[in-house]
Amino acid sequence: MIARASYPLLGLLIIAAIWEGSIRFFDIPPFVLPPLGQIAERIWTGRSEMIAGLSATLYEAGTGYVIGVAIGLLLAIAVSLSSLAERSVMPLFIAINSVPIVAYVPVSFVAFGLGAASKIAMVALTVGFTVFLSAVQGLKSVDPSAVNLLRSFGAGQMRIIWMFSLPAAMPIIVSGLRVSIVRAMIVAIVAEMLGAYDGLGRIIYEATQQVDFLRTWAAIAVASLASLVIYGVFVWCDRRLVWWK
Amino acid sequence: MRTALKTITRRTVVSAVGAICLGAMGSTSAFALDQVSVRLPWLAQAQFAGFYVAKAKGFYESEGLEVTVNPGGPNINGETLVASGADDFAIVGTVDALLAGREKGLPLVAVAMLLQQNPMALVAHEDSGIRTPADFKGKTVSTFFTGAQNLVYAMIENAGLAQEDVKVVPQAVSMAPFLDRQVDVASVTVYNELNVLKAQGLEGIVVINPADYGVNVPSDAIVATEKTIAERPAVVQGFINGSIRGWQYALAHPDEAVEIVMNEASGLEAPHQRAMLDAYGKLMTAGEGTTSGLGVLDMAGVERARDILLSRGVVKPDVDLDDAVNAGFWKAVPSEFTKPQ
Amino acid sequence: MKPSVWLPPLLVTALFLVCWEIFGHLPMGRVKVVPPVSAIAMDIIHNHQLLLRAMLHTLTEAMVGFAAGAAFGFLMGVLFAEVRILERMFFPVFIISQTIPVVAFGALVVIWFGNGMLSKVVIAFYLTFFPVTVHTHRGLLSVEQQRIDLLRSFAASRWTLFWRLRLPFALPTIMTSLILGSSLSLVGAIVGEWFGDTKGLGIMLVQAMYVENMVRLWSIIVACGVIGVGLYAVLRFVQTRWIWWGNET
Amino acid sequence: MASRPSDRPIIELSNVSKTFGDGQRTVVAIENVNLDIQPGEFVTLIGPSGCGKSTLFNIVAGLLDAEGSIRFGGKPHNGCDLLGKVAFMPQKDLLLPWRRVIDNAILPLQVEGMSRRQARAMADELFGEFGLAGFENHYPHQLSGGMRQRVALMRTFLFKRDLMLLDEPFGALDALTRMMMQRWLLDIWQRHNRTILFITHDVDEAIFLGDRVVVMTARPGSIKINRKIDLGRPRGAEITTSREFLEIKKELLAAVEEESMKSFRIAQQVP
Repeated sequence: MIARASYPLLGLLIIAAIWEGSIRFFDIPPFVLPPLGQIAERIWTGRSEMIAGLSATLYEAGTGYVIGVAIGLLLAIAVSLSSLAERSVMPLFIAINSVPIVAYVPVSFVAFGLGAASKIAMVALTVGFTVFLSAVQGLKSVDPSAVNLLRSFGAGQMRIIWMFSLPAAMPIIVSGLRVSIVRAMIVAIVAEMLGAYDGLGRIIYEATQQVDFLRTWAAIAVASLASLVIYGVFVWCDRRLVWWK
Repeated sequence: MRTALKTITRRTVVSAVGAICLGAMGSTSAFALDQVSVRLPWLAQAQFAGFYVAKAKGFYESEGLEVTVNPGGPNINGETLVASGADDFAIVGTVDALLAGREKGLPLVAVAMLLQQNPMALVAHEDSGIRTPADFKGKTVSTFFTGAQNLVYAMIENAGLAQEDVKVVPQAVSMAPFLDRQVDVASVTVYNELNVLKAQGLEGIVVINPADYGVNVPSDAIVATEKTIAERPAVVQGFINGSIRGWQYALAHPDEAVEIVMNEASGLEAPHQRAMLDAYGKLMTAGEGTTSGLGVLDMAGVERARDILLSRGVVKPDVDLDDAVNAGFWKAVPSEFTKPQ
Repeated sequence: MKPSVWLPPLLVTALFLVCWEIFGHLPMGRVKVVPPVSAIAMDIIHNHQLLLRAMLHTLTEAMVGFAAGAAFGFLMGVLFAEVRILERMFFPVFIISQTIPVVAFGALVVIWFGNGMLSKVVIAFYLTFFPVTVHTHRGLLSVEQQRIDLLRSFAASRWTLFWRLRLPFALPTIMTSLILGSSLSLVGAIVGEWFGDTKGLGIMLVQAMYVENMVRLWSIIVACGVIGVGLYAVLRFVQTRWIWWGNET
Repeated sequence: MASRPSDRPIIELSNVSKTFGDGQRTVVAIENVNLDIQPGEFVTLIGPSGCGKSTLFNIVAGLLDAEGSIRFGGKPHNGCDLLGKVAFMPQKDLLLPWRRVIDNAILPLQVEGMSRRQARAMADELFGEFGLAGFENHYPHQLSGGMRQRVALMRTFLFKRDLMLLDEPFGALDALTRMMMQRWLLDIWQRHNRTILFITHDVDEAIFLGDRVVVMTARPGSIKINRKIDLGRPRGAEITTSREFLEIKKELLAAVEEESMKSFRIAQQVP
């Protein structure tokens, strides 16, 4: 375990060394690139604000994630029930999905206000589509002979999906879920930067505007640490979720 | 970083060439202009017409400068860019950003002040009965938490209310919460959001101006670094001369100015830009702007801003205004440029 | 093509637009979040030149960033697949890089990469390379050991092994990541324009937001969608035409 | 157990044909297949590869529609109503990797709506007989090929239907395992009194197992030979070297080879 962890640590150390080294070597002023120690210190002194911001962002990202996953999976199942339905709606969905999510953010503000709802909607939209597309792909790539076997047992479509297709598509769906996690955080933060009452994104925006560069860096560090931890937990769960691989 | 270094090298070469030409011909040469850049606090729009006009009309060129106008955006701030040397000048929206920047070690100095009155105002629906800050008690007020909140709190205090009496919430981007009456009082900039509300046909709104309630602070400072001021004072002077002259021209020829701005950016609507320019011009010519001239660094106004920030604990008591503000350049601007036409 | 192929999606899309139009005419609040399709269409027709220019600008940024990101992502994927120690050391760093909200680094990006095209390209690049790396890496390593052993029994060199076996096997997976990356590069270009620019869809988006022009916002969304669908269609065509074997492993 | 000609056939196919594709590119997979199977019979089906054996199976299993008449239990049927009436076992074991052995076996019972507990209780008794005692709670990837195949067979047996369709169930097994499995299958079949239609391309296997061997022609597939096997039961390994066995084998091999050559030649002509 120690040996396995030591390589990524070495990688991180190299990055940190480049960071600190370039500050000294190029004489970079702290408002361009602050030393890591100062960022850590700023996180600590601003911890109550950081925790409040983080919990607001986590709430938005988490709620949006859950809603998005539910909608994405349900839609994927509905679409995969009939090839006609799939052929009919896929082009439209792909068109809606190919609009960069940031383009919807202003609309979401006007529709849902500047509170959590607009961020939840944005996160749900991103996550929903990612999950939907990976689930459709996963459901499509299952072994048709196994579907036939279940049909020969007299199983209906819903039962086949529940008993076979969904578990069989799990590895692909899970990879969609994994990608969505980090994206949920980023979307929530970017949306907050454009307008919010709370959250890390709002801290980042305000600190940037008020030239409080350490506060900006601290909020960014907290955001990416948090996503990293959640991502790690998910990867850990993933090994248990798809245990038969 | 590389770009910054490159710029510095290029700049050195250019000024060296410039110096030689200057010596040879005794005047600024058209083909050896000093290259400088200015960073705006937002995207290109009529709010910055003066700079674009100065560039288009050759006012900078006649000062020996070739100016690049770099737009801002929702996620960058000019203070850092100027301090790092990526840009030479920036327009800084609020005095507290300037003072806060200095406190954080950014060597910024204000050399001119465009707005003699803060562009932020508060609006309320007429039927809400809210007329003055004293009526805010128990209401929800939304404002920009990028500095404007200090002015709102100052207004509340001046009205004899405690901070807890009013619910102040952040505001960004959209006036929808105000229109849908989720907030009772909202903040506007008189050159943009107020016009948006008017354009949407909203009638029956009350505009509450901070200046009418003892909160009268200037805004939109032109800043440069201490280094630029010390090493290239002529460039600073030239930039201010050109900019003020540009503004003078823009205010006198608003239609032409709007057209120049519209050429610089895509997706702008002329009527809105014209309204923006008109509103901005009024703030420029308010108070000292008319009596002393465009762009005046009214020290009394800066001190008022500092006092508000001090009382709110935003800046430390030892903040030194003399370091943060250098009025000398503006005073040297030819008076025919500063007089509003 | 047979009508059974294109008719259903056409009907569904038409139905969708009709519902939107009707919805757009319903009286809802003071600010019309969803204007009728017809109003959006009029705005697009009226401003088509403006939109086209912005689209071209944004598309160029996205494409350059995409190309750079795809190339870098592919190279890193190969490197990680071939050199285990690099994978172990730097793959986590790559993951970390993706958790950073790069939009927050406006000033840094401008200081490092200037005001021009480069800074937008860098953002598009930043968002693109990671999925390509992950998929390339995964695709290259997905080849069964038996196949590798077979080729090695023919005395294949590492290079032949890569070129004749691993790469062809990985291509479908890589293609999937390119489709993903193309839409991310578009996001990158749009967000990148917020770092001080005067042209492009990202700028128009912020401007429309600033003056609360909902119709214009939707016109820009449509324009973004057109680019997105176009990129998707091109890459899908490449995929079905030249990389027809297998799909995602 | 010999066939009982007095009973009604459990399934009767007359003039069953199946064509795939539409427009110009059509393939006739099987043409005018006539086949009756009596209750309790063990019928084996052999034919050259690509002759449409699997198509025929899918039709009988109800997975495909076809032209012609199919009577099941005396009543006319078209393909798809047969779903859930025939126990079908495809070539691959198709065990679900995320289900334990026992849960894989009871899959058809659960589909029928039986509770998991009840189904497990029913399956429990069979583990000894299927040589899987002690492996109830393993996952499929922990089993050998022969064991996986037995789980799949057990799953088919638990789906108690009058007719069982086995599609080359031992095709992927090594020769020794395969022989063990064949004898074991006969044993189980006799004890459970089921009707089996069994696809193979191994002539030995076909003769050893079947009451009757049906040989199909090259594509488009139809019935070439319908040969009754009058070897006594129970059959032991020694029977495969007996004179009667070898004679039948010679006859059937000739027929199968003729058809194989035909399909090979067809394939050679295609540019």
